[in-house]
Amino acid sequence: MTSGGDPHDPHDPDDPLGREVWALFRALDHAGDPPAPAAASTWLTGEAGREQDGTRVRFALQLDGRRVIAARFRAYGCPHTLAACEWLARQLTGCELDARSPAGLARGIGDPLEWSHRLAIPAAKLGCLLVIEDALRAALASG
Amino acid sequence: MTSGGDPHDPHDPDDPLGREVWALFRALDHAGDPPAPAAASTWLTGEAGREQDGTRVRFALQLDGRRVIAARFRAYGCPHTLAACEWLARQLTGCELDARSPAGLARGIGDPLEWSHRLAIPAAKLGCLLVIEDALRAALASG
Amino acid sequence: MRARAVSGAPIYLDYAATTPVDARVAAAMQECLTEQGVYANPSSQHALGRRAHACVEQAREQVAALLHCRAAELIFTSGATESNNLAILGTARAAGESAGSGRAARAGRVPHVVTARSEHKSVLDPCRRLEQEGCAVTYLNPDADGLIDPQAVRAALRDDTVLVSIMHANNEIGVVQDIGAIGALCRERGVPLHVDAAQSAGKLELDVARLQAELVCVTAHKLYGPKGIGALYVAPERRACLQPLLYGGGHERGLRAGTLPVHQIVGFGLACTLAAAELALEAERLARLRARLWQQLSGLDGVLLNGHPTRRLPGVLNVSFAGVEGESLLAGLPEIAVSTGSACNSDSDEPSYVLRALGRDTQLAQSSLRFSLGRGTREQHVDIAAAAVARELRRLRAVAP
Amino acid sequence: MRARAVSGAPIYLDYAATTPVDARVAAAMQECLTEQGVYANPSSQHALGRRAHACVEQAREQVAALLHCRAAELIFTSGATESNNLAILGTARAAGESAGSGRAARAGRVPHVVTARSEHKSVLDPCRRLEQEGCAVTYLNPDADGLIDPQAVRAALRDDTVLVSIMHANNEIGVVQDIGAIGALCRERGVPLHVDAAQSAGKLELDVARLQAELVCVTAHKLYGPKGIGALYVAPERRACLQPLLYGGGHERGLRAGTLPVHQIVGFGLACTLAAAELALEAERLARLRARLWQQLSGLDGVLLNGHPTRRLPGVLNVSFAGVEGESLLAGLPEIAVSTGSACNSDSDEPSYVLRALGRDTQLAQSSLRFSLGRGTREQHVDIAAAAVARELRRLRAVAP
Ligand SMILES: Cc1ncc(COP(=O)(O)O)c(C=O)c1O
Ligand SMILES: Cc1ncc(COP(=O)(O)O)c(C=O)c1O
Repeated sequence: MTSGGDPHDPHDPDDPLGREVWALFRALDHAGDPPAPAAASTWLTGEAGREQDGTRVRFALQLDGRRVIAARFRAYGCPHTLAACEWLARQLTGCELDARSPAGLARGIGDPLEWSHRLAIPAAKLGCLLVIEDALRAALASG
Repeated sequence: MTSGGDPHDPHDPDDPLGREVWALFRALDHAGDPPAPAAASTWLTGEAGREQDGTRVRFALQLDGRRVIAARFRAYGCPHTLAACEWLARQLTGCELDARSPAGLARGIGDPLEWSHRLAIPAAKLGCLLVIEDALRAALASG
Repeated sequence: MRARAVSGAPIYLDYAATTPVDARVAAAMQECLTEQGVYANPSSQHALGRRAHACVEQAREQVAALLHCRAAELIFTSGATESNNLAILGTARAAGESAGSGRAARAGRVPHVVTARSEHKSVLDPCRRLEQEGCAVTYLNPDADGLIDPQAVRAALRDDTVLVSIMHANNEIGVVQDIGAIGALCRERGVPLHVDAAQSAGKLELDVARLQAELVCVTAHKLYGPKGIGALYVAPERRACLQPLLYGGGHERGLRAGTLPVHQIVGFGLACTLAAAELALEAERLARLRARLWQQLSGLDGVLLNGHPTRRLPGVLNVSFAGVEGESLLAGLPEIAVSTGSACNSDSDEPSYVLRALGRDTQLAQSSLRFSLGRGTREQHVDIAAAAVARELRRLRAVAP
Repeated sequence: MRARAVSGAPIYLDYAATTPVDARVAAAMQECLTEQGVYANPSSQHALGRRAHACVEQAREQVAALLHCRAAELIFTSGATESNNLAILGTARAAGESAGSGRAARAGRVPHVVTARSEHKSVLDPCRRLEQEGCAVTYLNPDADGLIDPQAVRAALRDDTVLVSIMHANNEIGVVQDIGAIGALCRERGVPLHVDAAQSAGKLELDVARLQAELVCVTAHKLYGPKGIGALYVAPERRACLQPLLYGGGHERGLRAGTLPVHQIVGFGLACTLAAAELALEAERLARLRARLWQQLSGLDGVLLNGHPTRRLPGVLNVSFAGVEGESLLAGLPEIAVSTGSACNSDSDEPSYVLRALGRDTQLAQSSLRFSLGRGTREQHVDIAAAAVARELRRLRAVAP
């Protein structure tokens, strides 16, 4: 009766995480700090949340004009939070920031509600996504 | 898992009736009426109980002086009642009635409490045995 | 198929007391038990727990399909006794509590429940308990055929009636009530109807919408599933109006706490699917066997059918015998396994309260036998049973004064 | 023995949530299910029913032997949740009712219950329900090791205390209370003690007399028996002081209605016998494995043991991890099946209330893992688990801000 597949891609179809969140959570390729301090000046960083509340996110974006040319994050949080950070870092890279959007988020990235739909993240987790948004806004505001 | 033995002696060890009551209930050799009316004068008969109360017993004893030379019964009642009637009919046959005993029951037959011990009849059934005793007393009183 | 008595075991004609578990069901249950199976706790968040949870939810769908309701409307319980208690105590106590701070209380009103004297003990005993708690209960009398007149239900309804509880099919006599009619008039008056469908589920077509019932209970062990698992259908609007019996952990929408017994639930679910698939043909087959049995028994003297001749479960035949004592009759029939009244209340030696409610006298109530036929029953079994009864009737009547 | 994760299924280290059923137990259960088995209703008076009844009574003896009580003192229930509810609601409601017409009522007294904040939900939730019904409940705080000071119990007792409910072994942290001492001082004051022994039965020696308890609950599915069956030990003098939860049919001395699930009870009984036979050796083996696991985990940074280091169940290890989030830690360990807190209360995402009661901060409470080892656990499993945790701690901490 038991099965479960390869432990190297052990996504369980019953897993509420969903395959995409799972894959992102396993990858976290964009986790880490911006490279050498030499280039620090071109990186915008922002942070939000607290460990004791369950979620803390730091985002760093490297801009070339209005274009995001690199993104890095650090996060303490649930798998959905980590996966959403990784997904956003991927999406943001190469994007043009939206001048018309009040917070200046990138075009096509959308808002937390859209992220949750896009990644099939349950509504109960929207609070975590709001923390990510806050960190992103803080980063952009720091520019 | 199932067992249960021969249906021609299908006594079940878990049966609350017990083997002896069961065997008597199956036999009922002494059930019936006294033989031909010709001999009727030598038979004493007595009855007690009502169907609607669950037990009705009729006993007939044929006496030779103080000696019981034959016994017959008819009964409506639970298996314990029928078995006890059969047992008493067997016991009484050949017995000497006890002149000292107020009710004149036979020596060695004892009372309902003793019958219940002897046949492993549960205390809850004592009422049925009292009906049998009443029928026996009625028979002797009719003499 | 169980062979006849000669091989040892008696012929089982007590399917209304409980059924054997279908071999396919037993196999499915087995797969949820051991280390190789889906043994985890369905509340656990890891992969094994999620798999167990998925099995539970699949089974919930299967049970829902039998009742024609949605899976989310079912609460798993330990059986129909618990389901009946939850429906009855849960509704009346919740109503009593909300009334305690409301209009009814100020008007000095206590919750009122309507049921019938011929209900199962697991309905009647909670009702008696409610009376001790200060509720009012009306016990309707069935007619001589065992039927409850829907108009009698209507007449019993009061402004403070919080629940009507009428069973679908009776466990002792097999009579089937006109629940649709009762449900319709309860709806009219806005009173919820609880239906004990323990005996009818899997035997008759069941549809909570057609029954017009807000609460319906079923149990697995009457339909070739395991003992100790059942369900209560709770219409969505009734969910907030039920006080739980068991607290602790929020399982089953907060209405029934306790680790979900996966193997039991999986067995229940499969048993429902199998019963639904075989229902129509099996009902016809059993009705034929029952008719064959009745034909033989009715040829004997002093044999009376209990309950309505046609509005009944296909497999149940309840018969009273004039002039013989019930316990002796049963003891004289070791080759068959039948009940005098419901097995569920045979702990007491009182004559069947259901037959008394139908107006049978003590002697006839006490000398009744319930033959309940099921999947293992064949013509030869019925013939052996009828012959055995004829033999023992003869013997016992010959002995009677 | 379950092979390691490579073969697919995760390594099961969640034996405190539930256990697989012992293969011998599963076989015994199977024999009570189908047409060839002991499937009848134990309430039925015919031979098949009597055989089922005999199986139930044999199993009752087996459970009684594990608790060192008499068979007649056990009530079968659907599990520890029901047993806890029966003990707590049943005692307090009965006391409230008898007080209603007695001295306590005239003095304006309501029943008072003493329990602890670290109890299982199936104890705490009935207690909260009692508060809604007007009872008073004192919730004792465990110390930082999870222990309840018997003197704190003594101090909490009042003239109107009708019950003390303290668990034997905690399901989340495995800490074992000094029930003997608590029981002794309850006896002194004439207050009955209820003990939730769901986690300790079959793992620790259990003796109702030594515990000095009047009520003790156990459940089969924590000791390699089936889910959905448990028992409540009721001291003879308490029998009259319990209000039933379920009414209908007079089963179990009138304290618990419902058809007895023979296969479940037979499985429970055999599981108790097997657990007793293997208890001493298995406890030693598990303690060794647990020590091996702790030795590896404690070598990592920021790893804290929850609960008393020695007064604990042999197979349970609860550990908090600084600087990692619990849900991510669990998700990162697909090769093992462990719990964050009890599976029974993992439906909520709140950090474990038990660890909070011990004084752990939210982060540490939230990032705890409970490893519970059992019969299938081998050294290699423990080593894989420790290595996986080390790997994931490293990964998640590297990602944290
Ligand atoms: C009509 C009816 N209701 C309720 C029950 C009780 O069901 P359970 O044995 O599942 O508690 C039974 C049989 O036992 C029954 O026949
Ligand atoms: C300590 C404790 N008490 C009670 C229970 C509830 O037991 P059951 O699942 O049998 O209802 C559990 C586990 O589920 C437990 O660990």
